[in-house]
Amino acid sequence: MPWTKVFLAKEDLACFGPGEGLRGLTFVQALLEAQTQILENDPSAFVIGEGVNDSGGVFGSTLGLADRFGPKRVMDMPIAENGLTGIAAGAAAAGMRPIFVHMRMDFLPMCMDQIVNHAAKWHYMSGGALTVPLVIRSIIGRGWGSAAQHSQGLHSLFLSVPGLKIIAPSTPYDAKGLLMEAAADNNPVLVVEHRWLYGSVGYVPEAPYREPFGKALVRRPGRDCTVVAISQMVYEAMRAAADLEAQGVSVEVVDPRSLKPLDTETILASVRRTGRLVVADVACPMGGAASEIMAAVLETDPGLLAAPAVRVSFPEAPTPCSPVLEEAYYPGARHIAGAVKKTLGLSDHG
Amino acid sequence: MPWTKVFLAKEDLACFGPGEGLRGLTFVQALLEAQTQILENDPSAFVIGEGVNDSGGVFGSTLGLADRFGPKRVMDMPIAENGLTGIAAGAAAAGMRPIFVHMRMDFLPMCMDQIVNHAAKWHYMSGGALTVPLVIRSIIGRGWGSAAQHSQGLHSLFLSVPGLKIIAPSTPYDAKGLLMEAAADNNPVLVVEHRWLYGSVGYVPEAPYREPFGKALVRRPGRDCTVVAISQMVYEAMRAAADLEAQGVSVEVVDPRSLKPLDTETILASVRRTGRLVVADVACPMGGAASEIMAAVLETDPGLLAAPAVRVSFPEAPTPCSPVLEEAYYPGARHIAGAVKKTLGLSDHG
Amino acid sequence: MSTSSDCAPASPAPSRDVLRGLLETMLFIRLFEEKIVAVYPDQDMKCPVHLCIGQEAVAAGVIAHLRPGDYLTSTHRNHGHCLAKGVDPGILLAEFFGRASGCCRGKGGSMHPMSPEHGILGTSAIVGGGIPHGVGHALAAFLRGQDAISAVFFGDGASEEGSFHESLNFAALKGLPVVFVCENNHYATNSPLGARQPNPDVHRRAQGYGIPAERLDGNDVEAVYAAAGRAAAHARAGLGPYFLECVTYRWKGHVGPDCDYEKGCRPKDELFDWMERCPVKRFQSRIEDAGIMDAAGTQAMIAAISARLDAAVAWARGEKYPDAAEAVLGVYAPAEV
Amino acid sequence: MSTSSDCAPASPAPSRDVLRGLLETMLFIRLFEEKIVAVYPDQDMKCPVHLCIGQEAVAAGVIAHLRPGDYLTSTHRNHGHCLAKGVDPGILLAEFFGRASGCCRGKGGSMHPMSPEHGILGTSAIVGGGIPHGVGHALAAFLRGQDAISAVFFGDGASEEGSFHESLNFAALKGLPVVFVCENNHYATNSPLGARQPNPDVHRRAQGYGIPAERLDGNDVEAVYAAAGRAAAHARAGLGPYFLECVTYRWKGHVGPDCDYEKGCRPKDELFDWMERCPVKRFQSRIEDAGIMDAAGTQAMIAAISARLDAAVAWARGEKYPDAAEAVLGVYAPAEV
Ligand SMILES: Cc1ncc(C[n+]2csc(CCOP(=O)(O)OP(=O)(O)O)c2C)c(N)n1
Ligand SMILES: Cc1ncc(C[n+]2csc(CCOP(=O)(O)OP(=O)(O)O)c2C)c(N)n1
Ligand SMILES: [Mg+2]
Ligand SMILES: [Mg+2]
Repeated sequence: MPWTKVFLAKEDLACFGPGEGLRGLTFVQALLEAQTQILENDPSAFVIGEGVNDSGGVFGSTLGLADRFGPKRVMDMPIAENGLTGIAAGAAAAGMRPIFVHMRMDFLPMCMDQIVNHAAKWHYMSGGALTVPLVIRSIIGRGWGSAAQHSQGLHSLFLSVPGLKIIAPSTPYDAKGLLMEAAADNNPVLVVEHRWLYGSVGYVPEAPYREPFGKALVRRPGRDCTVVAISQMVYEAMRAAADLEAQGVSVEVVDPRSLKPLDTETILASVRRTGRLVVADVACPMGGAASEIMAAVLETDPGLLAAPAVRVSFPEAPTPCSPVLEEAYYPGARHIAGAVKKTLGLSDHG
Repeated sequence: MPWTKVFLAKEDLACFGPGEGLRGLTFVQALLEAQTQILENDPSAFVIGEGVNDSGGVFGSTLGLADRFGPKRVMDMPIAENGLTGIAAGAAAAGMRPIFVHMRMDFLPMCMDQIVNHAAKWHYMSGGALTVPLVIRSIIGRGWGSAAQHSQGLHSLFLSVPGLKIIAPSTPYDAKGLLMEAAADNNPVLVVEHRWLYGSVGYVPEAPYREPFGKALVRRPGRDCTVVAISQMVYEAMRAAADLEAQGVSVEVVDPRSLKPLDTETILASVRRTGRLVVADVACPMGGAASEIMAAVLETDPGLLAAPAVRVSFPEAPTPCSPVLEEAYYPGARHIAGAVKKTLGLSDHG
Repeated sequence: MSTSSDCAPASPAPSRDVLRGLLETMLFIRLFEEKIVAVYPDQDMKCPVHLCIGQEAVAAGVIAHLRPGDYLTSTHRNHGHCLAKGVDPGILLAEFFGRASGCCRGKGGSMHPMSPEHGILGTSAIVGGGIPHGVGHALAAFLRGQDAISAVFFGDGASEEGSFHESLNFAALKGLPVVFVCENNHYATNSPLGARQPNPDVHRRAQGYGIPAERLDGNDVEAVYAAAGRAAAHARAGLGPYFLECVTYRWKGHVGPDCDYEKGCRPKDELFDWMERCPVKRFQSRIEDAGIMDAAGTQAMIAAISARLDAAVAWARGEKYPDAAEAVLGVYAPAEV
Repeated sequence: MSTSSDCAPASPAPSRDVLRGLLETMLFIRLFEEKIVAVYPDQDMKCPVHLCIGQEAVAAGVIAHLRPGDYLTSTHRNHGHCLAKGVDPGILLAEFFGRASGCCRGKGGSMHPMSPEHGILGTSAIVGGGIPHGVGHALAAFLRGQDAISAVFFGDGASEEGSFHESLNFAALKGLPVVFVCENNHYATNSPLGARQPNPDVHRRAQGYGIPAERLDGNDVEAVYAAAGRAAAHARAGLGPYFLECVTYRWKGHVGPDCDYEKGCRPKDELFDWMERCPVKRFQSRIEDAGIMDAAGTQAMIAAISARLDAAVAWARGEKYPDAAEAVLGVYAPAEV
C-alpha cells in the first residue's frame, strides 16, 4: 500500500515513480488540497482564522484559498479565539461547516470554554437534535526559540472531553484523508498538526477521499517491541526502527492516527505479538494519549507485557528558548531507540 | 491516627468523644477555618471570586470572611474568569497570594489560558526569578439536574500542565491542611473540591497546620485488591470496602490526595501487596488521573497485577439532567464493589 | 432614556391586536413561572430553575418582532424567551420534569432548552457563553444570504465576559443582523452591578464598536416594543447589529422559586419598589384604561392561560422518563442526522 | 487628536534635559533594533524577534514618566519598553542569544524578557495575555497602599481579545493606577485593522468604562510625553486608570529583521509614507532646529550608543550557554525563593 508508507527522505518517493500513476505531495500540499476540495464540494464549508488569507497562508496550508473562494468562504478574523470559536460553533449549529485554523496549538486554551463546555456537548445536551460540525486545525510549533507559549502539544487537554474527536495525521495521505473526514463529520474535530510534518512527502490521490477515524495503522511490522508513535513521533520512531534493525532488533511502529476515538484493538494486537511497548508523543508526559494507551493495556491484560512499558514524551517542563536547552528538551529517534532497548533489557550503548 | 480516618456517618465521629481533645468539623468548616487562618497570618493573602462575600458564601466555605477581613481581603468580582485569573496571577507575581474561588469547576475552561499559558509557566519562563503563588479553588457539582455545564470534574484537563499542582482533599483534616499548604506554596495550586464532601465530618486540629503534597494515604488496609479513590470516590470506596468485607473480600483503599505531584510509590506499594487494582475518579474516563495511575503500574512492573485493572469513572458522556439519567450516570460504591469483584474473578451477584 | 442611534427608523404605533398580544405574552410568561413556583415544592421538578418574573416585558416586547425563521439565543434565565418565541409550554415543562418528551429528551433541563423549529439552537448556562453563538447564527444567515435576524438575550453580568466584547466587535465588523438584548436586572446572582462594573450603562460599551445602542425602561413593554422595532428593522435591513439595554428587575432569587431578600441578598425596599413597577400590571391597567381590553377580558385571558398551563403540567407529569440507558447515548452525532 | 479626558491635569513643558533624554531613548531603541537586524543573518540569535522600529516614540514618551518602583507590562514586541525602563541591553541580548546570563537564563528569549528590579514581572507573547497581569500589578500596589503605577503596553490586535475588556472593566471598577497604552500600528501580523475592527478608534472602547482616553500621534514623542504625563499623574493621584491610543506604524515585518512589503503583506507606499514620518528623525530635527542639540551632539550621542551596543553584543556572544540539564529544571518554585 503506497498510501500508508512513511517516507523518511524526499528522495525515497522516487522509487515508486510517477509512471505508476502515483502522485507525491507534501503534507502541507495535502492539507491545502483537502481544504480546496472541501470548499469546492460543500457550499456550507468555510475557513476562518488569523491570517488564513494572507501571503503566508498559515505556513502555506491555506495559500491561495482566499483568492479562489473569496472573503466569505475564507475569512480573516479579529484576535479573539474564544468568541470566534463560539461564533463558529453557532454558525455550525445553524448549518454551516466551519474550519477554524490556529497557527499554534498554544492558542487553544483561549477557547477551551467554547470547545469543552459548548461545541463538544451541544449534540448531547440537545437530546440529539443539534450538531456542531466544526473542524479545529491547530499546529504544534518547534524550534528557533519558539519557547513556552509557541510550541506546545496540547492534545492531552482534550482527551477527557466527551463529544470531541481528535486526530493526529502523520503522512500526507492521512493529512488529506483525515481532514476530509473531519469536515464531513457531524461533530467537532480537533486536528493536531505538527509543523515539522509540513514538508514530509508521500503519495496522495488527487480525487477526494476520506480516511475513517479510529483505525490505527502498523507503519512498519516488527517482532520485538511495539512503538506507538503519535504525529511527528512516527518519523522519529521509523528512524529508530531503521537504526535498531541494523542492531538486530525488530520494531513494530503503530500510528494511532486518531486519538479520540483511539483504536486500542490494533495497538493491543501488536503488543500481543511483541510483548513490549513504547509510546512516543509530542506532548508533556502526564494525563495524555501515552498514559491512556498504557491504561488500555493494563485494563485488558497486564500479562501481555514481558517488561515494563516506556513512555517517550516532552519532559515535565515548559519549552525553553535557548538552542542548547531546546536540544536537551526534545526527545527523538535516539530516545525511542533507547526506550526500546530498555524494554528488551539491552544496554543503550551500541 | 484520628486525622486520617474517614467517617462514613456523622454519628461515627462521637466514638472518639470530645473529651480526648479532638474536635469534629465538617469539610466546609475546615475550608473556612483554613482560609480564616491564612488571612489572619499572611497580609499578602486575599480571597477573590464571584459571590465570596455574599450571604451564601460559596456554599458556606467563605461565610463571614468579608465581614471580618473587609472588601480588600475578600473581594467579589465581575463575571470575567480569564481576565480575573490573569489579574490574580499578576498580583501574585507582584507579591500577593490570592485565593481564587470558582463555585463550579465547569468555569475553569474560561481561564485555561491564564492558568496553562501563564501562571503555570511563569516561574520557568523567568528563569526562576518570578513566582505565581496562586490558589484556585474549584467545586465539582452533582445532582438536582445540574446537567452538562454545572457538574464536571475537570481535573483531567490540567494533569498534563507542568508548573501546576493539583490537590483533591477528601477529609476535613485534609481540606484544611492541604489548603493551607497550597496557600504557602510558591506555585499555582488547583484545589478540586467535591460539593458532596462539604457535609462530611472528621477531626480537625484548631491550630494552623500544613499537609505536604505528594503523599498518598492508605485509608483502609486490605489484602485482596487496591482501590485508588479520588475526592468523593474515597467515600464510595470505603462503603464498597465495608460491603465487601461482609462478603469476605478485603479491600485496601488508597487516597492520593494530591494528583500532581502524584505519589505513585504508595500506590505501587499497595498494588504490590494486593496484586489487583481499581481506580475510581470523579471525572470522565480518558486521559485523567486514573489512566496516569495505570500507566505508572505498566511502566514499573506489569507483573504486579494478577488480573486486569479496572477503572470506575463517569461515563464517556456529558452529564444529563433528568434524575433517571443522573442516577444511571454516576458510579458509586456498587460499581466499585463490582470492579473489585471483577479483578478477583468473582461474580457480581451476592 | 438615552439613545445613540441616529438612524433608527420610526416604527408605526402598535395595533390593538399587537397590544393585546403583548399582554397575553407577558401574562403567559408570568403564569408559567408562577406555575413552577407552585409545583416546585413537590420536588419532582429536579433541576435548578431561574425564573424571570418581573422581566416579562423584555421577552414580550422584543420577540414580538421576530419571525419564525429568526434565531433566538438565551441564557440560564430563558423561560420567557422560549415561550414568547412559541415553544410549547408542555414540551418545556416535560424537559424540566426530566421526561423523555422534553425538548432535549431530558438531557438539558431548565438551563438548556432548545427548539430548532423556533430558531433556538441550544441554550448555554455558561455566563456569556451563548452570545457568540447568536452572532454565529447571524453569520450563517449572512453567509447564506438569508434575511433572518438573530436576537441575543443576556444579562448585565454576561456583559462582563470577554465573549461579550469579542462578539460585539465581530458582529459590528461584519455588519451582521444581530439584535443584542441586555436585560440589566442589576444583579448577577447576589452581586449588585456596582460591585462588578464601574458604570451602570451597559449600552455605552456597544457604542464603542459603533453599534447603535439604546438604554430603555425594560418594564415598559411599549417602550421595549418600540425600540425592538427599530432594532429589528435595522438588522433586517442589513444595517448591522443593534443594541438594547433593557433596565429591569427580577423578583425571585437568582435560582429557585423563593424570594431572596430574607436571606440578605438584597434590600427588601428595593424589591418592593420594583414590584410596584410590575411590567404586567402596569400594562394591563394601561390597556384597560385605553379601552383596548376590559377587566373581564383580561380575566378570561388569564383563565385560558391558566387552564392551558395546568393541562401542560399534568401532561408533562404524565409523560415517561427516558430510558436509563440513554444517559450514555447520543454523545456523538452519527454521519447522517 | 481627539480626547475624552475632561480632568487631565496640564503638565509643564518638558525641560531641555528631558527632551535630550527622549531623543537618547529613541535612538537607543532604534540602534538596538538595527543591531539585531545586523547580527540576525549570522543565525546565532535563534529566536523570533519582533522589532519596534518606527514605534520608538511611544516607549520613550510614556516610560519617561515611570519611576523605578513602577510596573511595566509588555508583549512580544517589547524591546523598546524594556530598554526605556532601564534594562541593560547586554542582559537582553544575552537572553536573545540563549545565554545563561540572559535575563531569563535563556529560557525566555526575545518574547518573554523580565526584570523584577525594573518592575517587569515577565512578558507574555499570548496576544492580550499580559494586559490582566499589568492590572494585577496595579491591584497589588493598591492593596498594599503603595503609590506605584502600572503601565500596560499592548497592540491594536490585543484590544480585540476578551482579556482587554475584562481588564479595563476591572481597573475602572476598582480605580486602579493603570496607564493603558495601546500602540495602534494598524496591523496584527499581516491583518490590517480594518479586517478586524469595525472602527479604528480603539480608545473609544475605553470610554465605555468611563476611563479617560486619548488618541494621539504616536510618532510625535512630545505629544506622547505630554499625554503620558497627564495619564501618569492621573493614575498616581489615585484617580484610576487612563488610556492612551498611540497611532504609529512598524517598519519591519511582523517578526524578523526583514521588510515584508515585498511579500505582499502591505502596500509599499503606505510603509514609505510612514517612514517619512520617522519619529526619531522628526524629533532629532525638531530639537536641532530648536537649538537644544546640534548635529555634532546627536552624532556623538549615536556614536556612544553604538559603541555601547557593540560592546553589549560582543559581551552577550561571549557568554556561556546554560547547562543542558537546565532544560528540565526550575519548573516549580521551591518553598523559599
Ligand atoms: C462562566 C460562568 N461564570 C459563573 C457562572 C455562575 N453564574 C450563573 S448565573 C450568574 C449570574 C449571571 O448574571 P446575569 O448575566 O446578569 O444574568 P441574570 O441571572 O441576572 O439573569 C452566575 C455568576 C456561570 N454560570 N458561568
Ligand atoms: C492568543 C494569541 N493569538 C494569536 C497569536 C499570534 N500573534 C502573535 S502577534 C499577533 C499580532 C498582534 O498584533 P498587535 O496586538 O497589534 O501587536 P503588534 O504585533 O502589532 O505589535 C498575533 C496574531 C498569539 N501570539 N496569541
Ligand atoms: Mg443580571
Ligand atoms: Mg498591531
